[in-house]
Amino acid sequence: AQENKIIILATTTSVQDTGLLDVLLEKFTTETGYTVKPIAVGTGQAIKLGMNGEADILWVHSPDDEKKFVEEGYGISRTTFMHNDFVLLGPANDPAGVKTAKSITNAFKIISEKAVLFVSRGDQSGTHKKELKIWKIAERTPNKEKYVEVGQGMAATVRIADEKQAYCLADRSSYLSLKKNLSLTILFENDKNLLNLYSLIPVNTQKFSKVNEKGAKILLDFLLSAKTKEIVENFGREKYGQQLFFYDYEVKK
Amino acid sequence: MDFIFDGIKKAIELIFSLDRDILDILRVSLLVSISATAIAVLIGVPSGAIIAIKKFPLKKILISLINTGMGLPPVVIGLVISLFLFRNGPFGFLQWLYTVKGMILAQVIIALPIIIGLTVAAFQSVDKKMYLQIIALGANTSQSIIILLKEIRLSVLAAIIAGFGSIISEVGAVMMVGGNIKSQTRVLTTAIVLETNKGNFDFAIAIGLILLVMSFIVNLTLTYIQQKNRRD
Amino acid sequence: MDFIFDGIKKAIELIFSLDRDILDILRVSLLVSISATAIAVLIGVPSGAIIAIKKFPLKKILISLINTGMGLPPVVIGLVISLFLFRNGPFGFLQWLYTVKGMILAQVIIALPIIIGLTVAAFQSVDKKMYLQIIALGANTSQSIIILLKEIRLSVLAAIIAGFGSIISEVGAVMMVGGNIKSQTRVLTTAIVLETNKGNFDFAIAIGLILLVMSFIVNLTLTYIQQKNRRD
Amino acid sequence: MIEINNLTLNLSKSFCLDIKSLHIQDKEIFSVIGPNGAGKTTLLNILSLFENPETGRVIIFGKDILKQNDVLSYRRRISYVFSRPYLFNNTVENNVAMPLRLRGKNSESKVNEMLKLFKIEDLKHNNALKLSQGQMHRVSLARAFVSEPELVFLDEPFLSLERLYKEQLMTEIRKIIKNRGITALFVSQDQNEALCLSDRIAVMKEGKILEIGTPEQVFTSPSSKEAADFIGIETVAEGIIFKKEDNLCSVRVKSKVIQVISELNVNEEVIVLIRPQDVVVSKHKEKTSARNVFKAIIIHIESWGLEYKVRLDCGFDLLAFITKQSMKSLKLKEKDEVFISFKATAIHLIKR
Amino acid sequence: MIEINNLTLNLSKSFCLDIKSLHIQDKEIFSVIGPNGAGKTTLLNILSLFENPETGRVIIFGKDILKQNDVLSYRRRISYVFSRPYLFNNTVENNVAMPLRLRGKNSESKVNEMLKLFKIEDLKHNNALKLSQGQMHRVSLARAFVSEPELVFLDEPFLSLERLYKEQLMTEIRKIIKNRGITALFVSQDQNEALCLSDRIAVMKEGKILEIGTPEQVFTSPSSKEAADFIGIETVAEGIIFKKEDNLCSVRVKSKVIQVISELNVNEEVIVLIRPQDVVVSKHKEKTSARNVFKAIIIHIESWGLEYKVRLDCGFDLLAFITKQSMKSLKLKEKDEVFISFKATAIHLIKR
Ligand SMILES: Nc1ncnc2c1ncn2[C@@H]1O[C@H](COP(=O)(O)OP(=O)(O)OP(=O)(O)O)[C@@H](O)[C@H]1O
Ligand SMILES: Nc1ncnc2c1ncn2[C@@H]1O[C@H](COP(=O)(O)OP(=O)(O)OP(=O)(O)O)[C@@H](O)[C@H]1O
Ligand SMILES: [Mg+2]
Ligand SMILES: [Mg+2]
Repeated sequence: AQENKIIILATTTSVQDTGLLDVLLEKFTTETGYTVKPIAVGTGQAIKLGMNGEADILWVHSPDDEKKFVEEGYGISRTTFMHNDFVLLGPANDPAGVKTAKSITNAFKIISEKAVLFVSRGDQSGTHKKELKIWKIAERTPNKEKYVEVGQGMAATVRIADEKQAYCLADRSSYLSLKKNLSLTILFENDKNLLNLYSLIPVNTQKFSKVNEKGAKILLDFLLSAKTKEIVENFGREKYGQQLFFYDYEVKK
Repeated sequence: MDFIFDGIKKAIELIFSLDRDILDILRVSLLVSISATAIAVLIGVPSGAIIAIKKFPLKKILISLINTGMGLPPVVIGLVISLFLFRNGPFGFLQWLYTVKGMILAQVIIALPIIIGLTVAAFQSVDKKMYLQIIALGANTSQSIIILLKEIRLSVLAAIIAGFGSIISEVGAVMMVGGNIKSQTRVLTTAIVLETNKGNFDFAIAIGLILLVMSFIVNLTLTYIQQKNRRD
Repeated sequence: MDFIFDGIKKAIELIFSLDRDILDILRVSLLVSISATAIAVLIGVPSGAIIAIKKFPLKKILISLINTGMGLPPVVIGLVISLFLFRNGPFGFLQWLYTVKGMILAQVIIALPIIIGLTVAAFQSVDKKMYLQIIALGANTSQSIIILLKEIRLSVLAAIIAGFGSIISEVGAVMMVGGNIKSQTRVLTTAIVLETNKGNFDFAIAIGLILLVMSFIVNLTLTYIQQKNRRD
Repeated sequence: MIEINNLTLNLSKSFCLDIKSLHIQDKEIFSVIGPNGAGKTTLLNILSLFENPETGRVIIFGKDILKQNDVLSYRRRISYVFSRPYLFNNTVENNVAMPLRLRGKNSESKVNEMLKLFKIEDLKHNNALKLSQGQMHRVSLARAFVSEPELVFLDEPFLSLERLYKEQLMTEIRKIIKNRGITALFVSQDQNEALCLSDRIAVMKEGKILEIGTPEQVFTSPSSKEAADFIGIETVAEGIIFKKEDNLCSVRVKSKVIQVISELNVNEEVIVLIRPQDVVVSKHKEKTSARNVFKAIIIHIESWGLEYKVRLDCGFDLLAFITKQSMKSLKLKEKDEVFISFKATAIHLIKR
Repeated sequence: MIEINNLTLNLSKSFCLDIKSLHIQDKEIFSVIGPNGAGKTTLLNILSLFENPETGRVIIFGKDILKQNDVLSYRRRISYVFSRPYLFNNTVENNVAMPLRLRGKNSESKVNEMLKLFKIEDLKHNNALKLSQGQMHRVSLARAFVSEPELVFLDEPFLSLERLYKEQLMTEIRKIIKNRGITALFVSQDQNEALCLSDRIAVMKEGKILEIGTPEQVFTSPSSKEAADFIGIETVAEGIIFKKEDNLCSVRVKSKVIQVISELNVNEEVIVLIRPQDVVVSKHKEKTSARNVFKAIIIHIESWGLEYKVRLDCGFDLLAFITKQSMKSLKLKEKDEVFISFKATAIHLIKR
């Protein structure tokens, strides 16, 4: 049988929107001759594609879902290989006063108490899951009247928060790329609960015979290599003046 | 395949559960699509009639532009309308962004070229001699449009049906201008996108089915009006 | 507002830069939209004509269903087609998912109800007596369709223009079925969504403008064919 | 009422309308007759502003209609019956009421009057598109007269009507037009229709007007062979019915009395038509069933196609066609005194 | 060729077509005449399968057309000229060629032949929608005959044609139909057209057939007053031209010779039409310009509306209308011997 040269990568829009994916995949294709079809969709949808055997490998950022996915046998392994972080955005005048919060959980508590507008993605994405988790840790429920669930991607959510002069949680890379048209600023950052971890999960061939196991392995190897590390660590410096993603995987020499 | 059967099951469940969320979505959808269709028809049909009837320079170019408007990507319309309605945009003071009003505006703009373009074609298809007969009887412009409308009801209703179809199925612009805000501006199409993104394919199909049933009822009514008393 | 001027500037830059990415997008867009329109016309116009001409039971219901099809949300179509084309789905063996073929299929399905529905209306608007004259002259069904087509070219072209418009502007289904893969299945509309998501509004508008220009050229041609030799 | 001067319109390589001068009086019934493609319909289209002439002036209601702005109010003063009228997908009644509704002055009684006149009362509630040809034409005539226009253009209005009704209708329409003081421009290829209806007639061919005159002038002495060929020739005289017994009318024509079978009433003014074919010329007065026998003087003899056309004076001008053989055997020559006879049943009377 | 039995169709409250029996022979020219709304067009619509009757059998080409499946090949053997024909947005030439193209056998020469016959060669390249009424009608006639149908249905085909051409065309069409062996069903409200064209005539009114017969039968002895009123009455006799001098033809009718002005040629078979109005009855033979004087016996006298209808035998059957006054003064009664005369120019000949 002919070797399947096509790899389906199910990923999330946030990975695609920064442009990192394009850079990596171009390199991958020229090196290996494999064609990758990156399907950038919502986190939930990406995982669903994996659960149906419609993707060969996942690149997502929703740790709880990922663990469940691997536990249930849909994924072979889960490798958390890079991260960036989330930031809390809000109006520059910070009506709730979260700038001085001690932690992100504290900031969320303040938001809930001061009953300021908060815009949530509300789409079961990695970011949304993260937000829900923080609410949980903070032991608060958002103020119903002031909680706006938009059910859209990061860019739209930030945009709406900006228009409504509301608070919202966003990943840093999205914020940086949208920053030029925004009046919102970062009001809180750098908390351990704000880490945004990206993992790679090859889909289990045992469950789905049509999965391109070999291709997935090659792509996984490529993404977990020194070359990738270098690209990731340099990505975005030119455009945004800072590093967007931090590579965590210990590359073997 | 199973998704489709699951979808049907879920759709029935959803409707009979009288889930508040679903009811909200249905309410907003009906409000937006019916108002937008009504406004687009009230503006589009008379304009189309006048463009078809009157002679003026650059008429063909204008018709081409309108026809091009049928191919305006909703996302672009959504984007441009948003730019105008942004708080700092020229019409920010209206405070229409992320409201039902803004969504209706977007839908009207999307449906207008379709309704105008097809109405122009409908009026232009009228036998010239029928038109001459009408004005020979002493009709002024608006009277002749009304008389012609009765005679070509069939094609004008087709234009309206197509306009309604584009409105009810459109997602890009309402998503952008409305914001898909739960209980406020979430409509059937944006809910479908959301559920799809969440990976809830069966749920997405269920909402799709609800949309189709709603649109089928509207269309059945329009189609019966259209096909009634056909000239044959 | 500035976005719009920036968009225009950027659009001009983009086109003259002959950027590979943009050229790829243009190529795929043209390929998909023109093939889809052609296929939808070849299937839709004859079917519409036959539905309009023939008498059969439940004709009104069928027409209502077709009209409802004009309001099929592209996302639902995209989703359902994806479910069918998934490699584990019933038509997975075709390997059409995330390919241009799949996108054309989706577009054809979206445009068909519009083209069929409007063609039915166009043929039904024909004066019954003209049709009787044609068959009195000895035309068989396909001959009479061809003769009628010439006589009602104007409204059938309006149907085609509307179909093309829905195809060129559609994003939900191509996004889902095509996957918006760079250089392969990325088209103008999906690129606009991507750029909007990236916050590059000017870029999004620039691509939108390119799309409009392309669609204007196609429409100008179609409109001139439509308006040429009008019966007046 | 209508003054047309130097009107030209080039419609195609082969056809150019070119009317030097045509003046129609107020309250006149004017007919334009001519063969197919003569330009009759084109003329009406220009007068109702559906066609734009290249040059020319057309003065109607005192204004140059080609230059006026208020086309609507002009159109509301006229009615134009197309040769192929369009009816609307509605009842006959509503079709007829349409011009009134458009002018914002509906009147059921006027509509009913028209329905009656055109014998379509019974079809009142029928769909106008489901009528026979002739019925449709009646609806369109009713629709044209209901709005009480000042000026009507009629393009072949009687074409699809049955003969008997047509003859009756022409008299009725003439009456309406005259009573209401309407000016009418009537177009037909049928010279008999024109004769019955009109005060004056123009003969048109290939876009040009060949003849204009009263029916008498046009029918008895057409100035061109073309016109004569088209119209045929008859004796046309004016008279009045002064006595009537059992439908045998005595009609005074100038100094003579002729007897005619007719249903018209005493004291009606009439046009008397006598076909030259029906006039018998003899040398002596004889006893026949022909009730009209007069002494006459031959004024002029002229070869006319297969026969001779003999112009006689028998108190009024009269034409007779006589075969060459008869001519020879009777040895007729100009200034001869002869007897002419024609039957009371062979004469056609038209009410004025 | 056509056998219609018990055909009924209820079109509206006020109209129901009801034809008990109508048989049309192969190669016959059959006319249906009748007033507006008689159901003439409806009959043709049923025969061309555009209208579905409620009951009845219609056998054409040996099959019951109401039950056959192959409608297309039936339609390709017939031609139907609508009273309001539709032309297509194309040249006259292409319009005429259409039936041939549809049958896959285009022939330029056939098209040209038709264009010539209907005098529209000059309009060949004109757009058919930019023609005058009469020109359009000619195109539709050309289009009907070009495909060499076996059966033609003609609905008022001569309506908008100018008189002179119409008369000429009727003779031509009769010739074509007879030469090609076509069966023709012709519909008109004009009894003269029917008379000139047809072998047999049916008179229709209110959906029913009142009379069927040869022109002689129908025109001379209609069996109902209704039919008679509609058609008018004439003497119709068959004859043959056996001599011709200078257009004065001698026509033998039974044992008699009558003299007629006509352009027809020697040896042609003709129908002789004499209007009862034109026949002069006198007690003695007299010298007049009337060339036809015969001794006759009065067979029957009958009051006929305003006059008397007198049936005479002068070698052939002849009708005369005589005023009541003449009747009195001449003291006519049945079996009287009289002289009748009519002018050579007052007779109409139709070629068979
Ligand atoms: N729209 C047009 N474009 C070009 N030529 C035309 C147009 N309409 C009419 N004609 C030509 O002009 C001439 C006059 O046409 P018109 O209709 O005035 O004739 P008409 O006298 O009314 O004849 P008919 O008795 O047949 O109705 C004809 O030769 C016709 O072919
Ligand atoms: N589609 C229809 N539905 C209902 N009634 C109809 C329809 N078509 C015709 N009629 C009626 O049937 C009768 C016969 O119509 P038809 O057209 O056969 O008459 P016709 O003899 O051809 O008359 P004309 O000489 O006026 O053309 C008329 O009274 C007419 O009103
Ligand atoms: Mg005309
Ligand atoms: Mg008829």
